[in-house]
Amino acid sequence: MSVTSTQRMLTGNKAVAEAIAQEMERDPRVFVMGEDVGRYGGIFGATEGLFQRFGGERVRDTPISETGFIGAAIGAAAEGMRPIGELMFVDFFGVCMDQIYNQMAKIHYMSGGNVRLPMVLMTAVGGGYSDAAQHSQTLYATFAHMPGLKVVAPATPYDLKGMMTSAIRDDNPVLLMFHKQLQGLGWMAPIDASVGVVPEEPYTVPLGQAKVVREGRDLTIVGLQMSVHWALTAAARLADEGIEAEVVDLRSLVPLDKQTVVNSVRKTHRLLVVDEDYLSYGMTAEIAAMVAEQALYDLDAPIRRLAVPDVPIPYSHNLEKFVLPNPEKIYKQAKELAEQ
Amino acid sequence: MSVTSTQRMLTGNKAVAEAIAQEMERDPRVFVMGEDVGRYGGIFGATEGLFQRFGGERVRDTPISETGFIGAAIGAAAEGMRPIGELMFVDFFGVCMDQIYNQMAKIHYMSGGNVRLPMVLMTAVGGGYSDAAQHSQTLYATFAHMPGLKVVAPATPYDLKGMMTSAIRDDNPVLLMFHKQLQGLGWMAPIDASVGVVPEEPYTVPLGQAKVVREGRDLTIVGLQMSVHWALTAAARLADEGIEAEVVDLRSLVPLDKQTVVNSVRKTHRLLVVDEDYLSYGMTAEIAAMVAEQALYDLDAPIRRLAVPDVPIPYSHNLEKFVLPNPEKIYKQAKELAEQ
Amino acid sequence: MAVPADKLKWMYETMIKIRHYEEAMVDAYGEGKYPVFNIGAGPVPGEMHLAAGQEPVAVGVCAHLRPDDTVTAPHRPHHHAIAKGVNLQRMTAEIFGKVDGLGKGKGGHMHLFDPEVKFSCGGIVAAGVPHAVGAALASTMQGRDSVAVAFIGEGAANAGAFHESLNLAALWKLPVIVVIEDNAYGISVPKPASTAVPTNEVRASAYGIPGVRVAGNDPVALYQVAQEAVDRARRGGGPTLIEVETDRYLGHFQGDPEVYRDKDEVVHLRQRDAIQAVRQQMVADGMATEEELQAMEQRAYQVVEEAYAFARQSPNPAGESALADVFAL
Amino acid sequence: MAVPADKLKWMYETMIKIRHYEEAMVDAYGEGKYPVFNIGAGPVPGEMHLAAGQEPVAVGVCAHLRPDDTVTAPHRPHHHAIAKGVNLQRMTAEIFGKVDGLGKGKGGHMHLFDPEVKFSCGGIVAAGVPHAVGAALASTMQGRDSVAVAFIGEGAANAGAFHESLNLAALWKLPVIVVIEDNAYGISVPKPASTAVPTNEVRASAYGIPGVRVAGNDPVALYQVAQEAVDRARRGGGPTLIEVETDRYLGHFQGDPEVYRDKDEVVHLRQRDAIQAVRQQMVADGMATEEELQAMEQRAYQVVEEAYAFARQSPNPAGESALADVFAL
Ligand SMILES: Cc1ncc(C[n+]2csc(CCOP(=O)(O)OP(=O)(O)O)c2C)c(N)n1
Ligand SMILES: Cc1ncc(C[n+]2csc(CCOP(=O)(O)OP(=O)(O)O)c2C)c(N)n1
Ligand SMILES: [Mg+2]
Ligand SMILES: [Mg+2]
Repeated sequence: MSVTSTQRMLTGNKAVAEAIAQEMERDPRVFVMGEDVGRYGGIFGATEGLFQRFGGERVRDTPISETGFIGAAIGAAAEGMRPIGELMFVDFFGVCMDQIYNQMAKIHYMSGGNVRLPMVLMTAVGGGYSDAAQHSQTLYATFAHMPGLKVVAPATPYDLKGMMTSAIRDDNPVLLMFHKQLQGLGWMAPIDASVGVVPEEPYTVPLGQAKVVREGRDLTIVGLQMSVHWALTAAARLADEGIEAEVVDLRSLVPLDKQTVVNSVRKTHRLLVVDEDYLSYGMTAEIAAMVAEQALYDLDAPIRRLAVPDVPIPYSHNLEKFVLPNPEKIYKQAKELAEQ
Repeated sequence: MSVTSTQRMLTGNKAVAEAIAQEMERDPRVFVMGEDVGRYGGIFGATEGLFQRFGGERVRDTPISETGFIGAAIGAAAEGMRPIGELMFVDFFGVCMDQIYNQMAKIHYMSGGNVRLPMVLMTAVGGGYSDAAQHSQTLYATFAHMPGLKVVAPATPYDLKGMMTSAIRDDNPVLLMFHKQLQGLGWMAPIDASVGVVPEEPYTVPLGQAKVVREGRDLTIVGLQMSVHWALTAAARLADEGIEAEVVDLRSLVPLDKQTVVNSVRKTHRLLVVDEDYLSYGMTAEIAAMVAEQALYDLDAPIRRLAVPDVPIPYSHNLEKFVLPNPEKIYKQAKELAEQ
Repeated sequence: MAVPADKLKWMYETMIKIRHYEEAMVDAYGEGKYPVFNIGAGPVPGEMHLAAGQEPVAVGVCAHLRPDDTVTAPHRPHHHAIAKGVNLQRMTAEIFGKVDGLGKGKGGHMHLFDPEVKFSCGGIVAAGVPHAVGAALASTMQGRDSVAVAFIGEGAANAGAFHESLNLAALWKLPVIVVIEDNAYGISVPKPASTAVPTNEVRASAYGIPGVRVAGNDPVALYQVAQEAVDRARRGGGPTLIEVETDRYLGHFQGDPEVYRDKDEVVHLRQRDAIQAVRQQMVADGMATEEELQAMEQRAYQVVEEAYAFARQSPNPAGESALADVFAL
Repeated sequence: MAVPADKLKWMYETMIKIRHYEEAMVDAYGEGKYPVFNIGAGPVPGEMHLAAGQEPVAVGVCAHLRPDDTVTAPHRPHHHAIAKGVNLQRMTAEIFGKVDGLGKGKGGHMHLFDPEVKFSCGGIVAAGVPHAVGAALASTMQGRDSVAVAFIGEGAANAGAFHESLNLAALWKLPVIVVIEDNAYGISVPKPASTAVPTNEVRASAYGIPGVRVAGNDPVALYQVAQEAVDRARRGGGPTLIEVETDRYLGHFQGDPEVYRDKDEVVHLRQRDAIQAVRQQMVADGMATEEELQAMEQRAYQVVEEAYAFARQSPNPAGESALADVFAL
């Protein structure tokens, strides 16, 4: 993508906040609730500037009562509002999973479609900065496993804004995960991927479409959020050695765009799935199983999976590095796979 | 298995209760907490007779405070007790998942192995009797996805007793799921599989070993709890038509006995995975992916998965029947697969 | 006794309707389940939590509510639904799992949603309380004066969701009324074995809001207490916590062996049956003649019978329809 | 002032130790993180919640505790850990992510476990309260007289786990003391924006247990209140809820821009610094000479310095060791 100097660059967090601001401007039913979303602007900056612009009625700091305020968002959505709740870290889901999963995700179905819950739950995911076992998870598959929620995880500022806009306008509950490292915050290690071109005018990016972010013929690497960026780094190195990896950014876990993945595998005949979530019973398993069902005979080698090896995220830098995927590990797996 | 008249037959619930009683007898540190586990004997009979025998100190009815009492079990386990908590229906996990997942499952790891939590959380899973979206799930993969917990789901009275005994004696937190239909309760449709031979003396069945419950050469069917019994019914019908299905009862999700599954697939070259949990990002995906990694070239046909098709469990009999696997559906899939 | 005649008549007729509904459900639920009780069999499968005896709670509060006020109810929801004016035919069809049900047969008895009168309920203890808070928040943000009532059992007052919701409602001074139905048990567990205080209205002080206890399963006393609470909420005066002593005549669910209580207990409870008491009072006060009362009873019975008839004749949903309604299009 | 001299000296020395520990941590944490603050860099990466200013809470309570009493602490745990007697060298090594750490580098600053003195903490708000209840239950069932103390912030008193735990503790009359550290903020949210009542000790009445508020960040007043609570718990008299007004001198975590409070606020708070007040009091009362005090200070500093030195020299764990300790063998 060539970037001219007239294009506007935003960090991930500003892209999210801009989407929310524009939708709040456009639709008085949209409002935000969560811990420290007000004056603080959200621990991960997702509500930066909103309190100053819209005031405390529509940008509400809450008590540390996730069941209470996410449940309240559900109640408000059922009455015609379009709330956005923030669960500060996805790791806190366990104190409010009943509201997320038994209520938010199921009420539409249980009501036979009579009740709509147009709401967004946004939450921060991801590790890599030694925040340890209770603050570093992605838990992608935990939410994707249970039906009734759209679950999306954009990897670029452009997609963050566009998918947040889509999520707010969607009549279904959407869980939007933003990755801490992709928010472009002043206090995280700066990475290029956390800044990107974001048009000022509102736009939508559909929920449920994967994207080929790099074309290649030798193998397919499927990932989400950080693993896409790691894969791109690995792919650049592989290219130097003559191996052309195709990289697919899933963007959305539910709905899952199987076709884009299958098409890519049909072209490259080799598949590596990379995930920052736990390995077993996770996203890598679903993608691998789906391909083994739909494109088994197109495979020229066994599918490979690279993810956190079924341990809680450890604190120490060395330990965390050992368990998280990274470009180096992807490169190694991809190279072996391509040469298999 | 031939049953002589001298063998003792027990229902699933009595097998569980007997294991607990014998361990309470043997070890004063063992005690039980949960809603209605006292005089009532547990809604699914897992604590039948225990209150009468051991009294209210060791068989404690609790308030409807799952976070409170499961958290208290953790605190007590850390101080040398060996608590058994009951979460009445697995569907209620969302009100206490933080204690289950961020605490119970992770404390041993976060403490570098210095704190042990020898405790069991038992819970009822499964549908098929119109208890609808909030009382009919199995959620196998939800718990199996996140590291730090042993997750087991026995399918026979024999295994229920033996695996409960192992779970109580294990120094790790174990989530033991019993299936409502396999408890042999007076108020559920009676099924043969809910009654079985159970020796009176205490014995253990290891956690983490799958079992080939029927040998066959033409395809492998892998399942858990009810899906094993459905598969056996389907296998009998297939046998009438000359198709010999091998049926593998996983028994344990974590640790997962990959070898038994892979060995079976190496023998039969065809795999059907059946699950009463949701399809996507579930157990069927993990088994399929694992086989696609480890035994891809042994497969003579694409792997098939049969599970709840990503909808909440509906109430009405017709609807629930449509979404749950059953012997008929397994028969159909297996037959197609064998003839593929 | 300051209940206006039309209200009291409405309360009486509604209580009759509820009682008849629940008694008819005992029979309907029992169909096809015996001789050996099988919970999954018959025209009404699954769990069944009935509210016979608890009618006063529903009518004493709902007498003050408008269609635009919200009610969230727990797993034992029929009395609230009826008192809130839920479409009885579609509700019954839902309980029978039929296509004309409120949820096309997907929800069932514990999951009834009637957005027309802003009623919902659910199977997870205390989970409806935050929904009521959210409804009240929406009402406030939309500049309406609708209120929201969350009904829960006394067992639910020990769940974390109760605490979080009351704090939030009080903090934001929202028009919420939480009504605790103290029927003395949470399934088999008697209140003193679950609750550290004898009565739950004292818990209001943890949120700086008014808390009131209504004893004796008395719809008239509750009517007055609820009036004040609803008026305060509508005026912007914030939440109220009410605990009502009430009586569960039947098991926790149908099929409950009730090993945890004496059979005499219910016989005793039935002696203070509020329906009979209100009837006698109305006659004594000359508020209604025997004929009028019989006409009301007749009407109530008929509405219930029609609802059951409607439910029975409605078709079963086609299996494939299970796949629809996961997402709104 | 009824604090025995040896206790007051212990409190003073421990407060000095804590303060020095936290101030040294400001520096250690800052190493390698600037010029552009990078949370993941340096010898102490990740979030860092320091307790400078909150020393009185830890020492006022822990002065009454024995090694066999249990303490559960929240995400801001150093002061409690130090006051409870956690192995400071291994604690510091853990915070530096080293092999000699309490958790071999797996836990980190928010997840410190020292079973020797029954200390634990965790990163999920209010999650430690039920653990304290369980520890107290174990103590009771084992026929011991150990007590359990759960420390939480005032923000945590709005979490469901708080309510469920207090009800359970009160119901079972367990030896639990819940101590709320009211430092006026939950991250950026001031207490009046999160809590429907001005002070949380009133919430004790929701559980029928004693509730006491200690104002002014005063370790001596707290000492007395805690004494009563611990004695009651040991005697089998059940739980107590204590809220202590205290002061957070630093940001919520290191790197907090603190946009939500006036810079003057902390300057003002520091004027009532309890450490200085206790020191002056001891001198005024002739309880300790200047030399003695300096010796105590010296000792405290040295212990802290040794802990940091130990942590720094301890090796980093090998990457593969991440795979161990998921399950006990
Ligand atoms: C979170 C949760 N825990 C447990 C249950 C199981 N359960 C259903 S009803 C009930 C008892 C409820 O008691 P109470 O609140 O007093 O209501 P009542 O049944 O007496 O009307 C229990 C424990 C549940 N549905 N949800
Ligand atoms: C369940 C949960 N929700 C939110 C958070 C994020 N969080 C960490 S500390 C904190 C504020 C805690 O405030 P308080 O209890 O007053 O303690 P303090 O930080 O003031 O010591 C929050 C919201 C968390 N860790 N856990
Ligand atoms: Mg009750
Ligand atoms: Mg605080």
